[in-house]
Amino acid sequence: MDVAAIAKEIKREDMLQMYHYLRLTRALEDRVTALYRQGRIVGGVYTSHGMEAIAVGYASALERDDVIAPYHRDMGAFLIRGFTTGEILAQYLGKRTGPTKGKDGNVHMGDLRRGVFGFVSHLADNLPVAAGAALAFKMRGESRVVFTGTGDGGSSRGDFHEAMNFAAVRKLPVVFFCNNNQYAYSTPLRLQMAIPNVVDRAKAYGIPGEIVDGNDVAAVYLAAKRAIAIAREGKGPTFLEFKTMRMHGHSEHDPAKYVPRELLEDWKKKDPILKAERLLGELGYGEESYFQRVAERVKSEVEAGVEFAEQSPLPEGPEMLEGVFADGADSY
Amino acid sequence: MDVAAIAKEIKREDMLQMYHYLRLTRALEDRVTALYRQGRIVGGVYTSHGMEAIAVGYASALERDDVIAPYHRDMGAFLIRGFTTGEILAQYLGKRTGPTKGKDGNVHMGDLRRGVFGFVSHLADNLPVAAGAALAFKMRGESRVVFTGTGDGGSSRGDFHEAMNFAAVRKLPVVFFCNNNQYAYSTPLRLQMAIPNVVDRAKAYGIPGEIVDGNDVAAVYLAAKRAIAIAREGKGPTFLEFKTMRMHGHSEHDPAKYVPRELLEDWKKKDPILKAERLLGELGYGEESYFQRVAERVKSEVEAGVEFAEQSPLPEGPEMLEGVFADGADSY
Amino acid sequence: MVTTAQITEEVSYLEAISQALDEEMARDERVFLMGEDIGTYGGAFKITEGFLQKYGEWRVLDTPLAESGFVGAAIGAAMMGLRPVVEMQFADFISCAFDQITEVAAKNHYRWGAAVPMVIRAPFGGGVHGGPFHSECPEGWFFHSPGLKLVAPSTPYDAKGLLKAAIRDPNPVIYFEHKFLYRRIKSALPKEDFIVPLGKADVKRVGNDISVITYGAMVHLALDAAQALTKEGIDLEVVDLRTLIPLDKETIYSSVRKTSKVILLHEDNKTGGIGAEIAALLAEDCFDCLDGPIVRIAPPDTPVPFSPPLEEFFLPKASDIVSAARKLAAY
Amino acid sequence: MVTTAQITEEVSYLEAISQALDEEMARDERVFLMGEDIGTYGGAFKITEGFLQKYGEWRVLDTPLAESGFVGAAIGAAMMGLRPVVEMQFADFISCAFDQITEVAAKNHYRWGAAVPMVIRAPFGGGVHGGPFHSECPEGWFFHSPGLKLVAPSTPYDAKGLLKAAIRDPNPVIYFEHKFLYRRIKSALPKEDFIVPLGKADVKRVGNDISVITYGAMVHLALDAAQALTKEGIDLEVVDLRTLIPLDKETIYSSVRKTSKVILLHEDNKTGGIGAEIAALLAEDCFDCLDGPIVRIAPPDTPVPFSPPLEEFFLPKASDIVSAARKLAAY
Ligand SMILES: Cc1ncc(C[n+]2csc(CCOP(=O)(O)OP(=O)(O)O)c2C)c(N)n1
Ligand SMILES: Cc1ncc(C[n+]2csc(CCOP(=O)(O)OP(=O)(O)O)c2C)c(N)n1
Ligand SMILES: [Mg+2]
Ligand SMILES: [Mg+2]
Repeated sequence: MDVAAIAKEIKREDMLQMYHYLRLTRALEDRVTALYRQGRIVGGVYTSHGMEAIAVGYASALERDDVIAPYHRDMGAFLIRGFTTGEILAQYLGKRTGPTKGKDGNVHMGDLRRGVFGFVSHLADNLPVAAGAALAFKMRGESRVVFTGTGDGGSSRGDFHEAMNFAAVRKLPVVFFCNNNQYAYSTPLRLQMAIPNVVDRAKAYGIPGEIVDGNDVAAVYLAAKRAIAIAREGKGPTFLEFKTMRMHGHSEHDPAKYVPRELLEDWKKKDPILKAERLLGELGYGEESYFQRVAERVKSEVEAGVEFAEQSPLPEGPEMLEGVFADGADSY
Repeated sequence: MDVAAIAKEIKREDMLQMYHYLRLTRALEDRVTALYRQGRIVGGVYTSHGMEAIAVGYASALERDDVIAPYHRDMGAFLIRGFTTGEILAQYLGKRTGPTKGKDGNVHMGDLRRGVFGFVSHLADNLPVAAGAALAFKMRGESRVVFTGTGDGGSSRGDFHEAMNFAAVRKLPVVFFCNNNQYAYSTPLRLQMAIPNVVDRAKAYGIPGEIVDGNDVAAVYLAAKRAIAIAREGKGPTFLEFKTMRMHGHSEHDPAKYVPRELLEDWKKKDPILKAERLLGELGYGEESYFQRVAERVKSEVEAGVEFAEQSPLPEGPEMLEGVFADGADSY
Repeated sequence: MVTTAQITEEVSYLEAISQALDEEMARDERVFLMGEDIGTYGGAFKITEGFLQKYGEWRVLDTPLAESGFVGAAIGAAMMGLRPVVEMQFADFISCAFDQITEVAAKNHYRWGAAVPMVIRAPFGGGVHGGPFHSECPEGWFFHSPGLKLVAPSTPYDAKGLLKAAIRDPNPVIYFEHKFLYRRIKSALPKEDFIVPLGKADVKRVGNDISVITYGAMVHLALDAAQALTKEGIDLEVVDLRTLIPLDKETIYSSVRKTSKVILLHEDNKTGGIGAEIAALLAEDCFDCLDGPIVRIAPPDTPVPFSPPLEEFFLPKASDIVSAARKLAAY
Repeated sequence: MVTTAQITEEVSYLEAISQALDEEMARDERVFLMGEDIGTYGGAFKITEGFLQKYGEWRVLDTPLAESGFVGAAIGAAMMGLRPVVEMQFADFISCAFDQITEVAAKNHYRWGAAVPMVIRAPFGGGVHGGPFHSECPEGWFFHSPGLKLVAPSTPYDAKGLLKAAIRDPNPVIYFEHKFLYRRIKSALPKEDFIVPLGKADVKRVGNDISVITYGAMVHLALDAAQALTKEGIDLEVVDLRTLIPLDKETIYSSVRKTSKVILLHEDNKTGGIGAEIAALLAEDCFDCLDGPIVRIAPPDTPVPFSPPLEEFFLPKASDIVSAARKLAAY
């Protein structure tokens, strides 16, 4: 896609804001990784390093009352929905001030008031749930949309199939994506599926599919916009395959020796932040000094978060007894 | 397909034998239905009425040491594998002489020694199991094949997805079929899937698919032969969609008022036995008097079965305690 | 039990369920139904007959054959403010949705605070020659899954009142309706709106000698046994749990404190069944008031067999309760 | 426990599991492994490290991310004469294969006579800050599913011997291996082939006053508590169930007949846990020999919380056993 077209289709402020969130995601996750290496994080760390453009792109394309049921490398989506760096770091540190109050860890956070569903470890489990949220919107005649997805690995699960099929039959306003980062933990695509592209799965449901450069935030944003528009018009789900590469190990303890180094070298050149900076330059929206300013801004945002999280109290033991049952039901 | 080609590709005795099994299936199931109406059957009755060509065709195309993991309207497969009418009727009457000794009912029978897996009610559950049997054959370098399937309804289940995908990735010697009889219980295809043909699901796994006239026993047989050959050559699974129509209710208690009468009238003309007789006539293999002789033969086979079953003892209560655990493991 | 003046004509257990659904759908437009064949066909047991015509295909949603998918969808819809009531065609198929129920629905509120107000209707139980896949009592699994509420009515009154309460509850509730009772029991119901609150057991027969603690179809077996034992002067108290989670310990304990002897009766397999939990609670909390061993009556640890003599042997019988009661009385 | 002269160097619980797999694969070519990331990566916990190189990609099969699919495939392969050992990456994900395990594997032999000789390895349990989805103890569900055998070793010796026995058993066996123990306990093992037969509990500490009946990681907690209580003159007997199904009632009963007092201890949620069943068995079969209430120590009915203070509060502690034992001793 050429720069002129992008200039026409994406507002300057949106482009700049996406760049901000790319940098913020990177800075936050890098900081989490550093804390992990220092042994200060409780539990595992799964990052979106090198894949930040996906969540940043799609979450930017949604309206405020649309709903996100994120997958496990969608940090950008939380940030865009207003989860602060402090809250998120508190979550990683098991603090009471995290979105789950210490009940759950890392990316397993959600908040109905901000329209983000809590991630469920069991991969693809949130896809039927997302379809159900879309069903509610359709039944009530609201023009809201749900965005959800899974990894290449998660696309092998039965719930993926049941969700996509149900959404297709009822033409629900939901967009499914796949973050195809070439690996499920250590398992390469060839041991996961016998198709060249995950998007081929969409044919089983009769829904449109599209392959998108997952490292190009503008491409992600525009593809998401198109799919969201289709959904909002009542024309049903779309499946977007975001091609990308997992640049870190599966989680931060994993050196990922099973990934060929050349593959990583190749993809390093396609880093989403580099790409975005190139694009911003071409659009005339910003250059090196601007990028530096953003880098500094997000750095201080992250450091403020670290301070907040570290100063936050841990929960007290008996708090774990609370909340098994609800007294009343909010909704979004 | 023209008659000359069929004459070349299907042996006369095979054609005649398939005709025999079509008639036997029909006669047996009609008798079960009659017994059901008289209140003499224990539990429900699901028939393959009008769809007999599918099981008869595919089971005839298999070799003796291939394995069948049938779906719930595959009576012909049991008969071809040597389940006698007596055993089968004993199963429907809950007798000790049925294949499950009264532990389970109706089509929920199986026998490892005869290479037929017991049907599991939970639809599509047997698909991963079938893939696993094929995995065993592949691992041991045996040239055996597994044949399994489900209904249009069952194709919506997650296990369908997981089984097909796994079999495709490992190029397992298994053939999957779908009996597309237009309805899952009362649910028409349009509420089950947003694709014109169930075979479109095969595209999600990268395996070849074919649409076959499920009421034409020769077509079923030849398609099955092709798919089996592919599997046996180590080239992996195939998906066959057998188009047909459920001519009775979902089970014999169901008047199926939700099915348009014209649809049934249309399909009645395509009855698999009529079709087979027309073909036999064209092939010069038999005519009316021969058909009558077969009808009489299968009738007496069925009546002998009824007598056997009725004279068989019911199990004694305490027998229900036996068999939860195995002492040793046979295999096929 | 029925304390109101306004009484309808006799209503079956099945009709009571149907009425509860109908009234809740009329009362609250957020309530909708999902499941296989519940629309045009009216459900395998005809509980939702006529609902499609009345409420339309978006409130009576025939789904593809995909239990995990539609239970998951119910969770999502519930979080968005709707009140889904999902039907399992048979309780047995709930295994296909197990992951969504235990990992998503049950843990959602605990993990991140979003309530999941939904009901799963599960027609369960044997005695209908359904065999291993159409007779199961799956409540034991979910009894051990924190975050779910479980209900299992034994009468039309409870069936109606508990379903309404379940629909109004902000949590995921599994509603076990016993297939054997559908058309076999009837009673008159109040005309006006009523609920039976979750978490309250009901003493279906007051007695002094032995407490039989049970639920579902077995309640009627216990009442039969109690009847039979009157001539022997053994006076059974029959406690119908009605709600399995949260368990009404108070009613259980006060019955046992009175009688000092207990029979735990259920149709679900014995090992790891709900009777085990109640025995454990009593053996810890009411140890001093027990005057005899805690007796469990439940089927052996096998699938539900198909053939009538096998199934009869499998299921608890009134005579089992009678002989256990005699022994306990003599203890 | 180890009675042989030939002893290896100290082996961790994790290495014991690894050895069992390796030896069984070498001994019996029908044995093969399936699971996510068990090949190239050697498994999330590195139990099968090096196996791919040694046995090739058809005996160490990396699967797609599809638990129901590969458990189902294991069932089919088992029926065809192979001996699959399936790895859940975490026991928590077993919910995704629940239907295949309970409806197909467990009921197959009962329904139509085909044995399903397979093992599912399930790394379970908390104490590792895994949170609600990486710390579960799912054994309670399967304890209530007739047709399955369940195993949960607490030592390297049992881990190795039970896994070998499980692989050689003609039934579906779920093997619960406790993540917390993987690298935390070591012991010397016999050099020659040995098994620990399924169905036999083991008295890990002989004592006279109170029986603590437990399994898995909690065995070590019980031993710690026993140690602490010696100075108070309270003598705990620690019974390690090792096999959960079939349950070794004989060993349980004979311990309780000796001590007359019981603590049931497990890490799985309290309500409907295995402790409930044992309490019920004792309250029925050993009622007369009980000299005090049957005490259960188990986590409350919540998911496993993530944050360290919350998880610590959730998990049973040695001090819980100590105080329960004191009370019981004084009873
Ligand atoms: C049902 C289930 N099985 C196993 C796991 C363990 N697990 C966590 S992430 C992962 C790999 C996921 O791969 P993919 O879906 O491609 O996402 P990626 O991590 O590559 O972004 C696995 C196997 C899980 N979370 N859920
Ligand atoms: C998992 C599961 N859910 C529900 C059912 C109940 N049920 C039995 S057959 C059937 C319809 C099956 O439709 P289809 O697969 O098209 O096969 P058909 O009966 O039309 O041949 C249903 C819903 C079941 N057996 N399994
Ligand atoms: Mg991936
Ligand atoms: Mg059909």
